[in-house]
Amino acid sequence: MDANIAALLYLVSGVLFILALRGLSSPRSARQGNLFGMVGMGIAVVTTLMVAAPTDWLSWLLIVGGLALGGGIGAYIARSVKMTDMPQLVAAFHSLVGLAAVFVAAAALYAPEAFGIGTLEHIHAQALIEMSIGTAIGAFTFTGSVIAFAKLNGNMSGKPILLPARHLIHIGFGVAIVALVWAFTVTGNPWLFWAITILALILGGLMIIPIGGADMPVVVSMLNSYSGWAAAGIGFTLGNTALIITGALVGSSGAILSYIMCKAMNRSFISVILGGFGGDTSSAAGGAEDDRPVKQGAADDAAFLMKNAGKVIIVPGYGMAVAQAQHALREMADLLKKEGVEVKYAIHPVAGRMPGHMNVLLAEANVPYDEVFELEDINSEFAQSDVAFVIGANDVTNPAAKTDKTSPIYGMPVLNVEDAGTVLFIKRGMAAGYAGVQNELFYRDNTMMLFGDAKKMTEDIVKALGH
Amino acid sequence: MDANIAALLYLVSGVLFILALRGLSSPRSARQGNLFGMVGMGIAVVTTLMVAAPTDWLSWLLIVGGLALGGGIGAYIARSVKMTDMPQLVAAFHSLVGLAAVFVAAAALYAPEAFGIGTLEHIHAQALIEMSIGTAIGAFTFTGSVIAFAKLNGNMSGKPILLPARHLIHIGFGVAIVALVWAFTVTGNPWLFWAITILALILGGLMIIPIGGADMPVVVSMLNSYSGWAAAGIGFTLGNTALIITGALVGSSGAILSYIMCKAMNRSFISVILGGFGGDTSSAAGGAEDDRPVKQGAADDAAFLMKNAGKVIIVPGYGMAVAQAQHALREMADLLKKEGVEVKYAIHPVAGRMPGHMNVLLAEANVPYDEVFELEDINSEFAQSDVAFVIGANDVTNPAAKTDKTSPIYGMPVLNVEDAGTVLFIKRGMAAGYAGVQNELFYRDNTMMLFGDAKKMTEDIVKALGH
Amino acid sequence: MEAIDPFTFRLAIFVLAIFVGYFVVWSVTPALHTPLMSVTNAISSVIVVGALLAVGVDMVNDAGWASKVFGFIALVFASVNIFGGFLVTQRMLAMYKKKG
Amino acid sequence: MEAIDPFTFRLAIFVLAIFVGYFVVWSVTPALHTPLMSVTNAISSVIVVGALLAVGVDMVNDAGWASKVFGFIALVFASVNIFGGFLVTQRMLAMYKKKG
Ligand SMILES: NC(=O)c1ccc[n+]([C@@H]2O[C@H](COP(=O)([O-])OP(=O)(O)OC[C@H]3O[C@@H](n4cnc5c(N)ncnc54)[C@H](OP(=O)(O)O)[C@@H]3O)[C@@H](O)[C@H]2O)c1
Ligand SMILES: NC(=O)c1ccc[n+]([C@@H]2O[C@H](COP(=O)([O-])OP(=O)(O)OC[C@H]3O[C@@H](n4cnc5c(N)ncnc54)[C@H](OP(=O)(O)O)[C@@H]3O)[C@@H](O)[C@H]2O)c1
Repeated sequence: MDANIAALLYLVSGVLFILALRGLSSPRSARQGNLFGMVGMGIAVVTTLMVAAPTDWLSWLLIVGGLALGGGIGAYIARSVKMTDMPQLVAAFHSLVGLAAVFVAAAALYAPEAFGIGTLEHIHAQALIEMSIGTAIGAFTFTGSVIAFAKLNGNMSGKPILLPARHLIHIGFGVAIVALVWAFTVTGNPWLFWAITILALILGGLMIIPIGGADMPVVVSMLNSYSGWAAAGIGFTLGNTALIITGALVGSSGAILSYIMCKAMNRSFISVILGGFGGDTSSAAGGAEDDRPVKQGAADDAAFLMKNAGKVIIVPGYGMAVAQAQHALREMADLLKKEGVEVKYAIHPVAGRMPGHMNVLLAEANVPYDEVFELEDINSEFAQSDVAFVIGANDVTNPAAKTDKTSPIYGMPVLNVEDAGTVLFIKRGMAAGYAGVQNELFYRDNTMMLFGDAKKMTEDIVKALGH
Repeated sequence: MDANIAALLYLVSGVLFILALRGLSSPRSARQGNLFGMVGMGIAVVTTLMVAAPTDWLSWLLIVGGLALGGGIGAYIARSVKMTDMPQLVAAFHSLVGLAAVFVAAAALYAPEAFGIGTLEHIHAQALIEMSIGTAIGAFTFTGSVIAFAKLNGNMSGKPILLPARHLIHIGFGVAIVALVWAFTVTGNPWLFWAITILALILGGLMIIPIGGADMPVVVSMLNSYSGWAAAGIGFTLGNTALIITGALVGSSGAILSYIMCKAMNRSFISVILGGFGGDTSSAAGGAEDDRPVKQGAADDAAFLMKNAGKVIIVPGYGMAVAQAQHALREMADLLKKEGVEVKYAIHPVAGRMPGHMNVLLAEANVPYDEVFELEDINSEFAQSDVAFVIGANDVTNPAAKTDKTSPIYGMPVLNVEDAGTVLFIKRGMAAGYAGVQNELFYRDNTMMLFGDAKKMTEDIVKALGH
Repeated sequence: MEAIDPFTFRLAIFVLAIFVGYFVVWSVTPALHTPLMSVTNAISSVIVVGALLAVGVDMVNDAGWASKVFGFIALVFASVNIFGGFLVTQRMLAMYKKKG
Repeated sequence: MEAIDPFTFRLAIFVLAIFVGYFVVWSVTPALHTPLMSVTNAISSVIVVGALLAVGVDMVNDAGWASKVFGFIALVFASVNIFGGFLVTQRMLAMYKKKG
């Protein structure tokens, strides 16, 4: 195939990827967007196979076999993963992109002719730079994502593990990698390539270990961004427009997404990435509890209150996700709607542990997305509602964010649940949430605490409503 | 200068232009954005002079002279133009860009070596296509903008002038131009170039004449878009990244802006561009008046009402712009604020005759932009305000848009001024607005009409408040 | 692989810039749509680079002269736009003030 | 004018794509941030094109073999991502429904 036509086709696939992301501006266009993404990927693959069609059967066998094997595993995972496990899944997938980048860079090193970047051991300096940057970022992304996966999946404690002098160690590794990249560019020695890769692998682990489990979503998004830059680096090596566009797209979008997350949590991006905050939530909570009395209620009380309400706003949080209470919640809302109660959902931008986390779970439970509102759109409605039903959420309702300048969440926008007639809180005990701060709302007169697992409690309310 | 470095510098200037537009996302960053734009332009000019530095003094003289002459005229116009004349000014400037594109294309035709596109009468076919597209769009933009200018400036009646069979004539011209472009590409004959240019000049006039004066802002934005595509065409001819980026940027942004305008007016883009609606407003109004009684008031009544109000929302419209009442309005608001009244401004997206028109005028009168709100942000506040002060606005308050499916403005979002305690309307008589539909609000009980010129009436209110 | 025609690259640049234009305009606040129109007008006069090339050509023949003259006219028009467009935008933007 | 290095063009493409990425993410509704993360992951596996090139190399020597093996491994990993990423996104998006 003519190189110009190939270049145009790669451009088309890059444009389709842009349209894929663009589609996500609304749930209506999102499915079509995803389709565009698939078509773009198909075009990129087919174009490559036509530009550099292998001539022997072994290569074809490997290609078909590789696609089928990987595709089969991918499809199986996609089908079987639980929606609550999405954060882990994304981390796991990132680790694979990182590893793929490392192996592609290595392949280019050993077969430079196939990539048009020189001959064995005589590779252009520019390609050597791009290649070593690609492998370094790829390797870093790999181990970083593996640690993120382990923390999110609970295979590893979410507690930040703080080594002494860790900043110094990180800087040391960074400097060493830069020096090796320089040496590799000058000499082209393959051993240096592997040295870079190994150091980057170690650094990826070291950098992510000190970051608390609950900060992992920001980290995952950052690693996503890195995997984009790695892809762009390889794209320059291959002179491939699709890779360059996609790499830049993913690189910048991931970075912006982490920024949006940090902003929504009112935290400094730098301090998240340097780690040490957001560890195991239960331990953080310990010291902050106090002995003031709280009004406690049972499922029956909650059912009675909501049945007689005109308007109920449901505020889901991390606890709903852990308890997988979304289906029971939907059932409860259906019963309330049958009683003539107006039901809406209010989603805080950082409710749960991943951006958009609550929306996916509610969608899974068949909650129509036009009943689900973002903070700005619904916050003024609490004042006109009779009940705010807070299920497994905590920080996102904490009024300290509005008033207490010393609070770690000060300045974060919060849902004004206290404006509702009555606030119901479902949680297991008096523990604090992710940020480790006490929520003064628990002690208010118009608050009723419903202690128990979110799913169990909601099911009890459903039962009570049934009578 | 090395061609690669030049290409990089052109890229930098393209990026600076992007940042210039990006800056307009908020008034705070807008000034810096404009600065970026200037720097980008400076880099493009200096780079060009270094890549292809003329060697004779005459060329330098012409360059310096041309820049000084054009720059002087431009600076003078920029200083002296009245803010109410912005729509005309933009149209006038567009016509110049169009003409410049024609002359640059012509220059390339006669000195192809200087542009690296072949030799005299042996120009590459690709360059011939790009060049003829550039000149055709440029010429079209020129006459189109001149007509738009004349209609906006009142040198020409705003009435749509409808020739019989005009669509056929337009299509005929279009086909002829395409045929000539083809012939020019094949033969490279300069006469064909001029024929294309002349036909495009005529077509530009013919296409814009049937469009009503009030639709001109959409037309101006569309012409802006065309001038962008013309620039991009020339950019391909010159192989200049800055021109290609800028052309595409301007081309797509102009098109989107016209689309946004049409959407905000709830009109079909196609029907605007094909013309015939939105003519002289006073004539359109004639038939629609009726004899129901209206409550009329004087400046004193208005002053009394507002002085004793807790909250007043000011709704400016086209009439305020024509009357240049913004300064008097600002004075009135100051006096009210001194009396302890809360004053806000509500701007409908298509108030006035140009997008953002009201904002510029209010800014000119030193109204702080944080007192000025967009429709979505303030519409719910009318219910909590005592007086809605509608000055020279009409269509943007018409509730027919919400209820009357047969109304030409049905579906356009409107400001809910009728929710305020009292609605004051300043206008000269009972005439309809741009869309030519009667406003049922005039006859409501809580409405008071203040007949007179917007500026005069506001000054009278200021006097009354002064006592 | 054979070399890729620069045209292909330029097309890619063109297409991406269209996307940027699309997105950037949606990000502009409606209150600044008038300055947006005047600043896009100003930047589209970057066509001045073509005029500068044309003014600088050698006057070896009639065609060269024609080109120089055309270039000069284009240069003047484009300069009116550049200065006029940026300055009027600056004048407008200078008026947007916050309270106090 | 001399020819321009393709690298320069690629850099322009890269820079513009960064802007597109920047703007496109701001246009994504927060309710779809989770699918956004999974779909960007899927499209970043377009790195598979590199893997395909590597798998297809001739096995003239040890280095060729090494490259083929590395390419195959990369191909498998990238394919997991491609299929897994797009399909899980599709699964998620299929759940977003309107009332009724
Ligand atoms: N969304 C994101 O992208 C993201 C990313 C990183 C960090 N974060 C952070 O995560 C927090 C999210 O706020 P949030 O209000 O959703 O969560 P939260 O503040 O962490 O509170 C969750 C609450 O759920 C309760 N809970 C846990 N398991 C439960 C179960 N099985 N049944 C019932 N209740 C249970 C916990 O109380 P008990 O232990 O008493 O039950 C806890 O107080 C924010 O601080 C945000 O900054 C969010
Ligand atoms: N903004 C844009 O981009 C744009 C572009 C194209 C079209 N439009 C259209 O323009 C309209 C804008 O709505 P609008 O409410 O601002 O204006 P409008 O509906 O055109 O009404 C303006 C009113 O101002 C009055 N008026 C005129 N001169 C006056 C003076 N000197 N003193 C006092 N009053 C005066 C007129 O009534 P009297 O004659 O009785 O005084 C007229 O009813 C919309 O229909 C919109 O679709 C807007």
